[in-house]
Parts: sequence; C-alpha cells; structure tokens
Amino acid sequence: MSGLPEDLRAEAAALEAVLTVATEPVPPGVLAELLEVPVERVEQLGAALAASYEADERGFQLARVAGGFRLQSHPAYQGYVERFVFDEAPSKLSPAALETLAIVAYKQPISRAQIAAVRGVNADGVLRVLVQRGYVEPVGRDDGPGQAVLFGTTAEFLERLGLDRVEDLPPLEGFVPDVATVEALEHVLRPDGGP
Amino acid sequence: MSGLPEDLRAEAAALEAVLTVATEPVPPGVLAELLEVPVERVEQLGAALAASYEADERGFQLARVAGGFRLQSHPAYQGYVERFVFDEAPSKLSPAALETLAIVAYKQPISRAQIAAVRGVNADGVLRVLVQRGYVEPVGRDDGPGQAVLFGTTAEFLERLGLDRVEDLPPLEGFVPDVATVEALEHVLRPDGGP
Amino acid sequence: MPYEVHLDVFDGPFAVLLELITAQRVDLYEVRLTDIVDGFLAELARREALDLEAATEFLLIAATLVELKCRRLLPGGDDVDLDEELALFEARDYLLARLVECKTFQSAAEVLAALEQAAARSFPRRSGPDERLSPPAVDLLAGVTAEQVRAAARKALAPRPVERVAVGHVHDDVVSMHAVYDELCRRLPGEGRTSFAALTAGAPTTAHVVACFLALLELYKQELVELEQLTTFGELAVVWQGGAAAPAGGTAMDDYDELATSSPGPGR
Repeated sequence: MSGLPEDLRAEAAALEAVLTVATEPVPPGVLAELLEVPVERVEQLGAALAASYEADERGFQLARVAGGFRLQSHPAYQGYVERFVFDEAPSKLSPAALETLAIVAYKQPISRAQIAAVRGVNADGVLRVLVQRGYVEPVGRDDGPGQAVLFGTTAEFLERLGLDRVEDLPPLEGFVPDVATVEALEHVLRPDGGP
Repeated sequence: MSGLPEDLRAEAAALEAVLTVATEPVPPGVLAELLEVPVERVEQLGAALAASYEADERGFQLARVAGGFRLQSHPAYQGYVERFVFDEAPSKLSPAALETLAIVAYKQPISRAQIAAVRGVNADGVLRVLVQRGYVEPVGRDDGPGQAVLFGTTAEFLERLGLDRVEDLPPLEGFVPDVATVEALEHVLRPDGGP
Repeated sequence: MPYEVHLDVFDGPFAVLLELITAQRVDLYEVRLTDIVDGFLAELARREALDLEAATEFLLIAATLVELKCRRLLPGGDDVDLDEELALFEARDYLLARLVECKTFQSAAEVLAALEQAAARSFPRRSGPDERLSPPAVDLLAGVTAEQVRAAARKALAPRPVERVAVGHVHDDVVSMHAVYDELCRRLPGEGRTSFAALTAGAPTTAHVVACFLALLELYKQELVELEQLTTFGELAVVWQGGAAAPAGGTAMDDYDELATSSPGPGR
C-alpha cells in the first residue's frame, strides 16, 4: 500500500479485497457498511486507491461505474484483454450455463440465491454471461428481506428458441423435482448481496 | 508498478490486466502467448507481482492455483469478503468422503473396486458425491478385464485446495504412522502375547 | 441453504477397528474381547439399515481377533498345524497392513481438509470482462432447441443422488432353507455315512453351503442325523439316524425362511 497515507492503508486493503471478488460495481454505501466507516471515508479511500493505481501504472484501475466502485482492466491494455477474452470466448453455451438458463426459464422470476441453491454452486459468473448475452434480465425485486433482484428470460431468448411466450416451453410434466430444490424455490433464504 | 524491476513493469501490467478479466486460473502458456514472451518470463513476472502485492500488503494476492495464475482476495480480509459475498460455503465433506478423496488424490487413476478395497467398504455413494461436487471425475478406463472406469481429481479439486498441481500434495509417506504407532498396533494383534 | 449433501458417516471396518484400538489404548491380552465385540455391535446398531458388506467385514475382523486372543490365552502346543499357523499370521499381517493404510489415509484426509480450509479464506476473482468489451456477436443459443432447454431443466431440478451403499448384489442368491432341508431328507437316507464336504461338493454358492450346515444342525437337533468331527476343522461326518423313510416335512425350517424373507432387502 505504498503511496497511500498511513492511516488509510488497512481500510484500503479491505476495500481492495472486496472489490477483487465483486462481480458488479459496488455502491459506496455497501462498502461503508462492510468496512464500518462513513460513506465519505469510502469515497476518500476509493479516490486514493484509484490515484495510486494510476500513479503505479498498474494493469487495472479503480473505476466509478453505475453508482459503484469496480476494479477493471486498464484501457491501455485493451489489446491484450480483447485477445484473451475473444480467444477464450466459447461458441456455444457451456452445460452449466444452459442449466442455469433452463432454471431461469422454468422458474422465473428467480433470485441469484435461489439459482445458487438449486444448482448447488454459485451461479454468479454464469448468470453474468447470460445477462451479457441478453438471454436473461432483471425483472423485479423480491418483497422479502434484502429485496433480491429477480431474473427472468428475455424476448431475445424466446426469439432464439422460436417461441412466442414463456408458456410455450415444453412442460416439465410428470417430473418430480428434488425436495431440496422445491425448498430452495419456496424460500428466499438470504438477502441477495447484489447492488 | 513500484517495487518491480523497471524492465518487467510494462509486461507485468499487461499480465495484471488479463488476470483482472479472467474467471479461471490462467495457465502460464496462455499468458506467454498473449504477451509474446517465453513461459519462463511469465513465471518470473508472476512471481515478481505476487511478491510485490505481498510486500505492499494489498487486499488481493496473485496465487498459483490449478495450473494457472489467478487474482484472489487476501486471506487476511476473509471476514469482509465473506460478509460481502453471502456465499454459503459448500457443505463440509464427511470424514468418509474426505478419506475417499484422499485415496483418489494419491492413488489416481484408481477404480471403484480399488477404492473399496482400501476403505474396506463399498465406496459408490461417497464417490458419487465427490463426482457431483466436481472434485473427482472419470479419467479413463482400465486395460484389464472389465475395463473398469478409473477416477482422478479435477482442476476444481486443486482450486478448492489452493494447489497448483497434484504433485504439490504433501507426500503420502509423511502420513504413514510413526514406528511407535505401528508397534502399538502390532502389539495389539500379536498372537503370542510376547513383548 | 437447503442444498446439502446427505452424507452418512460411513467408516469402513478397518477405520472402526482402528478407532477401537486407539481409543482403548490397551493390548489384546488385557482387553476383554466382549468390549471389542460390543464396540462392533454398537457400531452396527448405529447404522440404520443392515449392511451385509460391512457386517461381513466386521465379522471377519472380530473372528480374527478372537482367534488371536485364543492363541494368546492358550498354552502353545506342538500339535499346531503349520498351515493354520501360517494362515493366522497372514490374517494378522493383513489386518495390520490394513490398519496402517487406513491410518495413513485418515491423516492425509485431515491434511486435505486443512488445505481446503486454508484455501477457503481467499476468494477468487470471477468477474470476467466488463461491458467495455462487447463479446463477439456469436449466437450461443444457435442449434439449441426448446426440448434441450427442458432436458437441462430436468437435469438441474432432478433429485440429487443421496449417498447410499448398494448391497443389491449381495442378496442375489436367495436360498430357501426349507428346500435345502427337504433335499437333505431325501438324500441322506440313501447315503449312509457321508461327510459335510461331500454333501456340499456341488453347492453353487457359499449361501448354499451355509444353508446346508444350518439344515444339518436342525436335523441334529431332531436327532435325525449324527455329526462327528474328530479334529478342529477336520472332516465333519454325517450319519443318517432317521431310518429309511424321510420325515413328513421340514416345518421347523419355516422359521429360517421367515427370517430370510423378513430381513431388509435392497430397494429395487
């Protein structure tokens, strides 16, 4: 944490840690609560970190996007990043992505937490891909505590599958889901941490 | 890029940029191709970056996991990150499952029957759980009669354990009970009751 | 989170024996065998369903222990069969090797758990590229049909496998005690003096041999046969005592068959 005022360093490192794992821009309010500091302090930390990354000519930057802070690749290295992303870009959905898409399609509206509960693993990354591709979108918020964002399929998804309405999906008739799955879908288990 | 040798800085920044957008550990070979440098250079860059993050007491670290480099939050900030991601840790593996996992990890590739022989009981159920968790997968078939499916550990397993390669597992010899323990066991089973 | 893998803690018999030995920290000479047997029985009772495989392994281990203890208690004789002696040593070495191997992997498993715990303190970055990088306009759903989406949904929502030990194959040959008893009653009057080995020479499975033995015991109880065994593990002679005609029916064996049919079978 060289280049940062002594008194900011520990908090700045904690902020870095959180931004490292975040998949969406994190609002300063959320960070303030996590770090148990005033929002102004978060803004100060963010600005100091952003400046130090810039001064250090790091490959990433701390950006203020969509009402939150985000760690992102520095535009100076866009070329490398693009080649990396496009080389790795799949030409079709992974089985995990297709499963997540199917869960959303049949159980919409559904929260991130519910999807994770059904799949048994964190589905954030996969969900991001689906949102990015325009197959899935936020359609509302849950009434429960935390007001989790609920996701549903898009018109684009229906169009790609050649369907008019979600109801035209082939029925899951005669199919008994897992007890754990039913439970997962019935309860909103925890607040969805997303912004 | 303070703290890094001058000649490494530009390449290190490019590497940082790529790791910022990666969702899986990135093998050195892939990075070498992207940066158009030899693999040894990538290893050198990775080690230098990892050391500089640690020296700077950053909130993230550069780890060598499952055959690649990845950015991850520093363990020191586990508390903040945990509260942020709300991620339920995957349910813990039972001692039986862990033991089976250890057998597969050290004896891979290994068949169902061979696992059962070591454990003294049928291991099908435990094995299914491990496969479902993504820690273990079929890796081939035995040449012998019956062509039994052989199992091995996955990249996911390495990631979960924070290991780079299977070879990095602590050597099994280190776990063989010490002479005193073996003697104690032997004593219990001694038929003549002699000293 | 409702998703949890239902793991029965299922230790192999070697793990249990190891635990018994290390927990008691005593030598076989001092420990009462009933303690070990009670330990095994408690372990078996703790398991909800009868598991033949585990029970058999337990039995084998218990038998070996009993044998070892007997050897220790009885003064050694010169008449000990060398083959028997070697077999016992082999059984003992086998047990010892298994215990050592078991302990080795138990320790390894502990270290794996510790590694996992340490690794779990760091969280990987998984954010992926941001929106400044628009992915190439490839239709990832190309060729995907609604039917495939349904199949994926079924797969994702399907019950997860619950850990279960299959014992189906163990139950495969059901031997009717009744039939074996009747068969012996038909056969023995014509045989005069015969041996257990001869009677079971053509037995297709171990279960048939066991059934034959139980049926002989029942016949012995009814005083229809005389049994003679001169040496331990020696030949078991069987002599019919019931006269020329076979008895009317082996109703006594119904108890056995009832037992056999009421024992928990595999869920097929």
